[in-house]
Amino acid sequence: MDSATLLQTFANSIVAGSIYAVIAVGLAMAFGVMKMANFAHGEFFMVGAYTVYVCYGLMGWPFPVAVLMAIPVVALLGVATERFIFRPTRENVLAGFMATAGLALILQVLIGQIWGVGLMRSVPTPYMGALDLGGVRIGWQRVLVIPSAIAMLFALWYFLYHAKAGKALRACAQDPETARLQGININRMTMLAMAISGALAGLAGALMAPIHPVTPYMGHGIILTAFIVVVMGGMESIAGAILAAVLLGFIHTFVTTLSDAVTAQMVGVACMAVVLIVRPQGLLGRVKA
Amino acid sequence: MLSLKDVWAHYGSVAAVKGISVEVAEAEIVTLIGSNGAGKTTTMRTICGLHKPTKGEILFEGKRINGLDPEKINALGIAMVPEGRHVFPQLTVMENLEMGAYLRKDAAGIRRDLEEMFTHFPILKERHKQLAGTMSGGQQQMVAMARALMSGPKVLLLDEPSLGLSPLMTQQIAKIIKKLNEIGRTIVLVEQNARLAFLLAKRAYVMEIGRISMSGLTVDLKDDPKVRETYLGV
Amino acid sequence: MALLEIKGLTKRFGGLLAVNNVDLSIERGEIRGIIGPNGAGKTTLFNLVSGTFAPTSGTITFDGEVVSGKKPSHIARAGLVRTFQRNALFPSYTVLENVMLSRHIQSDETLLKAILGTDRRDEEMNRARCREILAFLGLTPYENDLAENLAHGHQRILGIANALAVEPKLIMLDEPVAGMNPTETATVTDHIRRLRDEWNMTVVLVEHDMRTVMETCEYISVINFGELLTEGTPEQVSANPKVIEAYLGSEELEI
Amino acid sequence: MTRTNWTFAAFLVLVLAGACVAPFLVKPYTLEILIIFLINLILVCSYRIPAMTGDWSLSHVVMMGVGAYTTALLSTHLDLSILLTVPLSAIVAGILGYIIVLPMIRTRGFGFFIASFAIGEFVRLTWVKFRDVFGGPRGMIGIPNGEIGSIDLFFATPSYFFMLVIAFICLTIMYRIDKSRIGSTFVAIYKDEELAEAVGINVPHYRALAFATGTFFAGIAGALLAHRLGAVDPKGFDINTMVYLIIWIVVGGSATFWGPIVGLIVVTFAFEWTRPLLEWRPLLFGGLLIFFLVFLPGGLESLLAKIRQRLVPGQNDDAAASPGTAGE
Repeated sequence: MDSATLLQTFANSIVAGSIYAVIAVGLAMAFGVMKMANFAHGEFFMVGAYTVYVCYGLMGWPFPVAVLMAIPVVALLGVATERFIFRPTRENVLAGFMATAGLALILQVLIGQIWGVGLMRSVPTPYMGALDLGGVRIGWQRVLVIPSAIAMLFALWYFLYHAKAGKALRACAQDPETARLQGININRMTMLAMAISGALAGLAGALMAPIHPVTPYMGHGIILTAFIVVVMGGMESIAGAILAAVLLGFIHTFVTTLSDAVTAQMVGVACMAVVLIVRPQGLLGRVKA
Repeated sequence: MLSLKDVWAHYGSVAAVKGISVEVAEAEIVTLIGSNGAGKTTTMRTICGLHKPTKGEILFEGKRINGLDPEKINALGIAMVPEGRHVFPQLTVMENLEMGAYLRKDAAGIRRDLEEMFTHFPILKERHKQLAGTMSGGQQQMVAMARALMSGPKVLLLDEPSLGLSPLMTQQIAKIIKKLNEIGRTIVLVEQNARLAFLLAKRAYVMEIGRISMSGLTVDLKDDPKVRETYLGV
Repeated sequence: MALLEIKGLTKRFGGLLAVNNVDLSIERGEIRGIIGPNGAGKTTLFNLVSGTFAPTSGTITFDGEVVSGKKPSHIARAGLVRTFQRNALFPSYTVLENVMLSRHIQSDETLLKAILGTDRRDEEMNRARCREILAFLGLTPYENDLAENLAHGHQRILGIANALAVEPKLIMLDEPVAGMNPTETATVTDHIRRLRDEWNMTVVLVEHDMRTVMETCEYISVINFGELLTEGTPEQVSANPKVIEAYLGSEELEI
Repeated sequence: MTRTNWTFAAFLVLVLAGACVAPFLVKPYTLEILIIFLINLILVCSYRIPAMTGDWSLSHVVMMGVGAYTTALLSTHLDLSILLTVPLSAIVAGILGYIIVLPMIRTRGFGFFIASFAIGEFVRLTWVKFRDVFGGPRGMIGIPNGEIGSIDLFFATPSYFFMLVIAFICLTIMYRIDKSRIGSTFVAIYKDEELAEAVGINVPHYRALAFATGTFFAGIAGALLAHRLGAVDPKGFDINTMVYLIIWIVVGGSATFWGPIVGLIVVTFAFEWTRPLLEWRPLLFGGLLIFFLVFLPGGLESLLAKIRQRLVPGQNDDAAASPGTAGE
């Protein structure tokens, strides 16, 4: 690998890692608060991308507005999922997870039937041109992903560590029963967690819409990646998810460059399997006493 | 102020509390003692709403509270320090205290109460940035008590505050409980350490396998051989 | 050599020393009580001996074999079987089926035998033995009832029956009379004594309820703060000021 | 024999008789569906074996694929007879199942589910990756339909009877396992793992055994499918197919041997009946999955049990070994 390719791959890894982080953090948060494992998280991402496709691609709104539109749309979807799937199956992680597999099917069909199946919906690139770093060229659209992801993660961190509701959310994740004793309403918290989780997935999808083929089935690849990241990081650990996302971003991108995409996927899956076997609680996860 | 009337509580088909009646007056410490498995903790969980009673009535300031969710009961003015403390381990001491005041909106009042907590528990001021999970058992007990007090409760429920603590730490916690009562707090204390409970409380209820076997003033119960028997079996 | 020999047993959870350097020696045919106040480390000790936890250090020798760090199923096969504090039973099976299931290691089963249907040849013998166990514990009238429909007291006795089905040399009972009324408690203590007297079993009783322990055991070990506080006969133990302090709190406590 | 046993035997004879005359009464298209149904029958019943211990996996369809690919390789390269490819594929799937479950055994419940997803994906991706051996993303074609003596299984009717015989044998064996001591041991592990360990049951060993037995039969289903379709490709064994397998089990329930079968029958009917809905169909089945998990977590069999209980008071239904109860 020559130095130009190395730099290029390095840059691509960071882009991939940022987007994985945003997706996985949402998944980890929902799991952390009330053990909500969302199989349709990839479809949430897809809905975010379609929001941009519809608002920006079809209706011609400004791109940033279209991206921001993904927040209420997918957050609402998250809230509905909590209310109608996760809450009735709260006692059982597996049942909720399987039920959201049903939700994934529903969303794929709905979106596919309304905006077309099988066609790759291409969203016109809003920001043309590329950033040139001594021979390494990264499209502005990709460059944009990095600060956006950092901004989102920072906003989430600020919310969790400085807002009262964010602290309550963490309290819920650590000890739901005791949280109730402090007057914290668990149902409201789980709803909030799913809203944030959805908003993050939606934003990630919205940002990726111009650089990723938009299809009803684009969630498939995402969900596997997201679970690999979350399991490697330690299911409930947000910091772990970010660390694992960056790691996997590098692994995926480098293996893809050196070999091919299938091998990259296999290596990713193998990494997750190794972590599950050697350290089932994940890289930054804690063992519960 | 708080009264339990013929309260029953079950786990599945097993009755853990079998029709107990308890009265708590304002500004007093009432203790519930008895050996492990007597139903003390279940009683506490039933009062604060974590466990729903199957029969009977729980009145707080004349209002029925049985069946309400714990967050509602907390809002009415009953705060609980659960058995085993249950601090939020990954939250700092300060954040734990903030969670205690979760439902309060009066910023000034919260600040005043926070200062009061720091005078009762000076160590918490010193360590307010530390993660609660990394503190010692006795310090965690203080965090849990201060957290409960931060909601400005009318009644404080303390479940086994001396559990697993060294005698020295137990004594320190006991002093704080006494002080809290002296400034007018109403406290329901569940203890396995009978001598500690007798020292603190004016009145006591002795529980045995889900029932109240004895009750009265602690000065009378203190030397009753029957109390000793429930504990030591001789 | 004693049947169960525990030396320097220590278990640390993070910074917490749950069990600290405990030595215990239990002879064949003994009924031994292990007591201590809530949170003293009894349950951890119990879980170490039964193999649920691996000790941080120290050894457990049972019947000449070092079993510390072995899996619970291995220890059960060696002849040391435990019961549970909770009502552990196989729900949606009858009482007799529960005991038959627990007799798993006494039965001869392979996948091939299962498919050919010859794995039930020893069934009649097993069934007869299980009925014997149920009769011994007075559960015969309920043998066809579903386990989860039994009264609490009977569920706890079924827990003992399930353990006996393994044909243990030593049975460790974890709070066998928890939540029982005095009549039921008396029945269970009677069963425990007969287990030793008639079936020559060694019994270890972990209890917080002093009365039961005092009435049933000849020798008692007291645990407090994860350490062995004292050992002795019921009279010695109940008169020991250190034990009284552990249970009732310190006399010197001043506020 | 008791009276219920006689009723059951009579019912079984009736079903078998029906199955024997069916190919002469139905349309060719329906016969094809019946053939696939028989294959799915083996698959859905095999899923229940590890589920008896509480292990729900997401790799079962991939293990079926292992059987299918083994058959594809054996019959195209070595030209082996269908009577050899089917058992050999089952053995390969069984052994591979035993190997992959060993690392997974450390996880339980949801962790097991996700771990099986990852390991299954790994196996599936090897087919995509190694083009020379497995044909890459387009898979392998030209798998013979098989012959027995001079009977060509290309024709639907003999193929149907062949599948019927294999399915009957497999279901009989699985039924016997279900009713055997080992079956009870599996369920004991699910009901109370801690107690099972305490009475001397080597839990990891039995979980691995259950898993490998399940993948063995999944391998048979895969081998039959490969012969019938004449082609295999990695997409056919992906997570989407897996979700349908889960729908069968969730709709039927998994507490008894019959639950998954009921689920398969009902969903197959629903699937054929809703054919006019075309691409909208997955929406319906997604909704069905959610509906059952939320409102009827024990599946249809729990409903039947409830009805039976109402009609015959005093009888107790089995506690459903459904995802609604399989905890961590």
